[in-house]
Amino acid sequence: MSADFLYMIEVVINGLMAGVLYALVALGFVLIYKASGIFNYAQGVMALFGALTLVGIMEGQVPFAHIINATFGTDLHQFGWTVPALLAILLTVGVMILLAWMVHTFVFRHLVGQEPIILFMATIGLAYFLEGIGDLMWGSDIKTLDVGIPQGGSLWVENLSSGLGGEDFYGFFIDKLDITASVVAILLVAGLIAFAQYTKQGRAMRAVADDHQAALSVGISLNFIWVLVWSLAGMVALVAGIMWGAKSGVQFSLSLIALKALPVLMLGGFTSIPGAIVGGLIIGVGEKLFEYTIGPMIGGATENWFAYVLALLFLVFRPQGLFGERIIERV
Amino acid sequence: MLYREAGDFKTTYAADSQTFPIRSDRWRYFAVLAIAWGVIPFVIDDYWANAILVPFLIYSIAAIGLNILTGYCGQVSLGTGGFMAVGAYSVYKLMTMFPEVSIVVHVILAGGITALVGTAFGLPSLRIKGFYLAVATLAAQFFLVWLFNKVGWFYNYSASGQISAPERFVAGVAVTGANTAPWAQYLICLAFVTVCAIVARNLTRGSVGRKWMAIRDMDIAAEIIGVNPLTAKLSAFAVSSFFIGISGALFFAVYLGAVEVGEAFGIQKSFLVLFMCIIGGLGSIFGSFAGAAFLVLLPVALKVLGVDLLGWPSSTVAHLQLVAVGALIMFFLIKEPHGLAQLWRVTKEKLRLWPFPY
Amino acid sequence: MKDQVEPHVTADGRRIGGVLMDLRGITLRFGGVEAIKNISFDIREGEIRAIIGPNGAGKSSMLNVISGFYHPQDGEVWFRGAKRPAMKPFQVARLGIARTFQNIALFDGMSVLDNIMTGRLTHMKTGLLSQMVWAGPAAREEAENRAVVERIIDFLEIQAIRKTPVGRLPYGLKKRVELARALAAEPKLLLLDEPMAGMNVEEKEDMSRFILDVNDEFGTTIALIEHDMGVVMDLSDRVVVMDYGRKIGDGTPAEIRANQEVIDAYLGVAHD
Amino acid sequence: MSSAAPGAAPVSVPHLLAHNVARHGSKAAYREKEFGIWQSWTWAQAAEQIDALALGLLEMGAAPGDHIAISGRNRPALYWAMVAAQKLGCVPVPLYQEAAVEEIAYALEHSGARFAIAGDQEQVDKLTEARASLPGLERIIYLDGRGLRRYDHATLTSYADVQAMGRASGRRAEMQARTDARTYDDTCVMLYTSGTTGRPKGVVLSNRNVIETSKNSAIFDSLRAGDEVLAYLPMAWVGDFIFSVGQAMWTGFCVNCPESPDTMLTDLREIGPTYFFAPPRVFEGQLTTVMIRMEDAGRVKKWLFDHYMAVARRVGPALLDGRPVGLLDRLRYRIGDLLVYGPLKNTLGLSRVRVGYTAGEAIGPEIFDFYRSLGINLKQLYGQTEATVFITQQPDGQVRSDTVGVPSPGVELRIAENGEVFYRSAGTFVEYYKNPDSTASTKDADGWVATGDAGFIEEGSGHLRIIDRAKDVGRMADGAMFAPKYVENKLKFYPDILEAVVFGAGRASCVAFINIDLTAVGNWAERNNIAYSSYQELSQHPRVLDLVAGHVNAVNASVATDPMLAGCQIHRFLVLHKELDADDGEMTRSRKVRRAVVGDKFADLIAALYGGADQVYTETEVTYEDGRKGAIKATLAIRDAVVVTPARMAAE
Repeated sequence: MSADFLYMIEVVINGLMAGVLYALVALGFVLIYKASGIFNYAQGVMALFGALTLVGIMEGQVPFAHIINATFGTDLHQFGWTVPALLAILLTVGVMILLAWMVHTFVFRHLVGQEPIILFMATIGLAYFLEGIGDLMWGSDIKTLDVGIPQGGSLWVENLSSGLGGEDFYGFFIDKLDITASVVAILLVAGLIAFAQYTKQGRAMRAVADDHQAALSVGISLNFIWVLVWSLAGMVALVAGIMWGAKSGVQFSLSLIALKALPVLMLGGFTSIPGAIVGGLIIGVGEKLFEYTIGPMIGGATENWFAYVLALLFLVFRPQGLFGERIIERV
Repeated sequence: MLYREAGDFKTTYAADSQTFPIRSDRWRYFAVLAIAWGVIPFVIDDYWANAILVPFLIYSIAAIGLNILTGYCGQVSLGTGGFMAVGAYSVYKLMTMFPEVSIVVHVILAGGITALVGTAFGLPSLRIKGFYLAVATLAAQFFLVWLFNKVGWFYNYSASGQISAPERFVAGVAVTGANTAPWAQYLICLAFVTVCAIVARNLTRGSVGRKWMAIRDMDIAAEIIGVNPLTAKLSAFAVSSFFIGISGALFFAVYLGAVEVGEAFGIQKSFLVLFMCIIGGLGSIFGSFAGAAFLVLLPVALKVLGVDLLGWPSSTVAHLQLVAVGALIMFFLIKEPHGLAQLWRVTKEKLRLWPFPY
Repeated sequence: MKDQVEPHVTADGRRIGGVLMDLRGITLRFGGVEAIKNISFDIREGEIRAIIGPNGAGKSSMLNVISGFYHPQDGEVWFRGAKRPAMKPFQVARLGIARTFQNIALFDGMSVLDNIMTGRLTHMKTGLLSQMVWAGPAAREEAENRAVVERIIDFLEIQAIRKTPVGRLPYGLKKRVELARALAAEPKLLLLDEPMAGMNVEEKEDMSRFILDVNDEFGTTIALIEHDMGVVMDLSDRVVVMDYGRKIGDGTPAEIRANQEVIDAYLGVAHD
Repeated sequence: MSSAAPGAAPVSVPHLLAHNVARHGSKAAYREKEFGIWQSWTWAQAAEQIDALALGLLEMGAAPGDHIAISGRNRPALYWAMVAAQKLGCVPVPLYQEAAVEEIAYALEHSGARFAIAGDQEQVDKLTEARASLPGLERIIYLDGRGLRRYDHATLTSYADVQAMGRASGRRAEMQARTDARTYDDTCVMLYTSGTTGRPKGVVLSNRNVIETSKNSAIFDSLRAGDEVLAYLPMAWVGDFIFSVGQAMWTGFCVNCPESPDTMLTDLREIGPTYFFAPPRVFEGQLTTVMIRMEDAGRVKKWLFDHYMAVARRVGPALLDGRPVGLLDRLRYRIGDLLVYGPLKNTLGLSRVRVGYTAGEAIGPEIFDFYRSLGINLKQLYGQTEATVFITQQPDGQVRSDTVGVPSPGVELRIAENGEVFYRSAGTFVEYYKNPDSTASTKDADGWVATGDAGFIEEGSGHLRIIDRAKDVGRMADGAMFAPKYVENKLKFYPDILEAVVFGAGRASCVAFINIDLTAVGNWAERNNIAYSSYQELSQHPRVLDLVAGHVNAVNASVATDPMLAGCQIHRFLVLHKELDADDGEMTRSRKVRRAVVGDKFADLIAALYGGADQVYTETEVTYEDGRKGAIKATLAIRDAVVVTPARMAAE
């Protein structure tokens, strides 16, 4: 097998890895959208916020240190302790649940029944708000996040695969982190599906997704469900945040990368979990391949827009997405 | 309470459908124009021009543009930043290619070019609706920014990758370039704002505007009563982009002078203008001004409060600003989805009915 | 089998002209479902033509076919002596076919006046540029069309709510405004989709009066859908009865009343 | 184009028209809210329209002396019709548009009208129906063709067609000749008095009557071109004829016609008339709605309103009459004007009113003062058709709620020993058409006319005070004076009470029927959460009865203060279960109570009132709007009122 082709494959594999993370964020969107019809632009920022909080807690940072210091002339920064990763994650999950509750109670409960586009804009507002809060609490400097996920190229894969090609091929370079990420992601999806299928809340959640009124009439509390999905979305975001954070540091760009989930959704359709996954993979692979093949010719950095243009073109020809079903318009 | 309408009756349809049917409103409008043109130019200083008035005017044009698309025609766009960039780079190319032609012409042409680009990116709106479209417009945003970054021709292969506006004159007065007087900057922007606002009003009051609004309120019904969605939506995209292009051109040539596309016209810009429309009021020209004023003044106010008074680090204040803006957006969408303009309308109604409650 | 009636003048002195619209063997399917099964009938100039039938009989689908919103798989639509090719709804509207909607489709963001003005859009020609300038052609056109609209407002007696946002109107008035919007287009064929739906007796009487007056004053041809048989019978010149997508009757109210199949359909006799 | 030499003294309305064309040709003469805007006609345009119509009528064979009936809501075209008729030497006969067919039939038959000009389908229908019995009516000319397209046009012509015919006609000279032939003593208009009793009478008014009165009254209040009036009162009523035709023609001010009755208030607000007339019930209604709307106002507004209205009541009238007022009060009033009165007048559409009149009924003092205190120059006048309106009116600066003012310019007053008021003036009517007997019985040889009202001239001020209809002023069993109207008016001053009818002639004591005002009482009930399903139920609710009883007692107290009338206090009363209604013949078209009719119709109730029962069952026939008849049954509670003995009053 020719090296080029093999490198191509490596690109694809890396693309798949990236795609998994897109899918992860997209998953958060789908959860909320299905249950409440809200298109949560803030999902990406939630990932950032989750990651920031996690780092903050682990390193025992004093929240809102800047303001406090500025107002009271103090010089606090650290509590002086560090929190073990696992405990920190649990705490952060708690924070995300609290956040979910607040978001629902203070914002979206008052917007029930509004047009989708209004809700969408509200989530943009939420995104700004969270980003600001995140920075205020933990400071906006880039942080490294280490929850003990193995990093660096996986020799095992490298050695295993190096045999495939000639001497000018040194085997696939795949980051362990990506592998972990994929595994976690797959587990998470499986978990979610199980949750949706086999638990009472899960079934309630699906009932709501199908038909609000019907769900209400069988005595399901919408408010509870909505808080629930926001919490789930929050956790998914957290996981995504951890992965991205571990990969490329916790910083604002994280929320921008998460934006990629939008085109992913437009491919996959807003209502289908498999759609989100497949879409994620397509985008991941697509943009890597495009950058690898066409990129050099047109000055590179095409990941910035490839996903969006792809989604755009795709939509023009299939407005309801990959898995969405056709809508018959009535008068 | 301030209104005295008895005896203010209309004998022609023209008079009945004029922009300010109530006499006192008409006077207030003329007063504002008089001050804007006759007083401010003489008192304006560098701080007011650069910190408040010029950005306010330029953003007003952008907000009007986006409001036409989103507020009147119901098509949400997150590509404003990208379109402003088109305006900026068009004017830059024109200025450098045809130095002898008047900058005014260039700015207008820049608007025209942006209109073309906008129309092209508007085509999908025929197939996709709502936030599908919103997300699709992100493609324009990212692609355009990337384009101006990568393709040297646009920034004349300058080493920095930046573009900077050469000095240009209107009636012998420098309006772009390093040594432009504040009042000159202000006046040229004011001129464009005045014209744009009037044009926008004219477009939204007549048949074109009604087509847009019909599409916005119920596109199927609109089509069945004879509105061609293609022309309606594309014209909205074209007009909207035209205004946004002009604002982009002014933003670069008159206000900043030198621009790096990523930071000047990034996605943040798109949101900023969108927020201006939401806070100011979708579907209202006045709202566009109100929103622009609000979001231009907010940072200034926060800075004065946070940095100057409380002595907080400016980065913290910047974050605080994010929080404030985000919170405000959510607040307005919950409390008053039609923004400041609606608040104004309601107050006005109350004043007209005074002392009665209804 | 269509009864050939020559142009004539009705007992109450209205002119009924030749065939305005002719529907030939219309069949409409959604996926597997046949909403309309090979239906043919015609509509003559100046008449009030009713399409009735129990709910789900395919009346609305039929109206949507006429207004070009649905495209039938089989059959031809002939309008003013020419076969109408498959068109977009807005093109149909420009041919002079206007309609109202069963569940009101007004533009809630606009005032009553603006809503009715939208009915004039097919008559307003000035381009973008002259609109920008306003003064001149655009302003003139606006005033001329406003004058037309004001006469309709006067005709339907809605002067008092001229500047009210339609959102605030009660149901009955909304229906009337919608009628006004359709009239503003000065249509050759006016389609009314359940004009009386959800109205109390008094409102129904008003609406019937307006429908008759419209047909009378402007000589507008009207095709209307109703499931409430009573109203229709006094209103219309000829009636088509649909049931389960089939045409089970076509003729004058008198004939329809006598038609056994129709009676069964309405008494809900079991279908084999 | 009508060319009466502008110099010559005008001897007819058409001449005045010619003058206006000459003097204010391009000023607005008529406006009508139609199709969303105020369609306007200058004097020149109006003249052209009138000529066209006149010529058309001429072509249709209108002969001098013909009567031309006109019925419809106030519209410029119908005012033009009157003038057009006069141009041809015909006599315009405006009819009440809501008159019943038989009333119309009578007027047509009595006047022998050959032509009728109708506003719309409704009027045409009534005229056609009436016409069945009178071949005299040759043609009906209609203004608004809505719904008439398929009527038999054998005797039906559209206004526009007549004008077209006229514009085409070449007989302009002939028309002009007829116009020029008008003299000062020719008939100008014939108006049917609604007549509180018996058949309506056709009052013949000459050009002299109309022009002289218009001139005097215009000078009295310095009316001038540029003033604006809103023409919304029945065209058949003499007041409207004088304001919208006589004075308008004399001064050249502009007549504005509302779009429809239900947009009248909006239109009033838009036009903002400078010269305004309304019967008390209109002002009453407005005040009631103001109060109701203010009920729902926020606490701050409410406070502002109450506070500054108090100021206004104290200071306003004085300011209006130019009496001295302290600087501080002036200041307070200015502020009040900025915060309350100004906006209030504006929303009511009265901010431009320079001269406002009310008449026809006595107006409640607090209502009257309310408008005065706002700074609206509202005045009272006393008049009647036979006098071409003006008998007495209040000069600026001497305005009071309890008098009707001093004799109008050119009017002589005389009080007969039985207290009846007589007058003589240039406005005194010519005769009752085809009714010499009534003419004789009303107007004596030297031109004195009996008003049929009892009253007296106040010492000092010289103002006339009206007590009651002369024939209603009776004696009670003990010979004491019985003036029911006097008491009724006092009762009706309470917003809660719409109508009151007092009986007691030849009896030992007085009793009363009361009509509650549904708006006012209904709102009161709402605020005191009293549930009710019908007018009838509300009218009999105990707490409503208490409310009314309170008013009755108060009135008794005030009546008792005047020894001459102390006997008229109400001993017992009941609240009627239905509103008195013109359709049931209980009132006249101008909403004056037909005492006799009511007396007969509700004889059983009167019996019960005197019988001492504390409740009575009754069945009453009513006529619905569509003309169907029905009966309503009810059991009415009867209450005793507190009667004050003058002696005790004196003792206090």
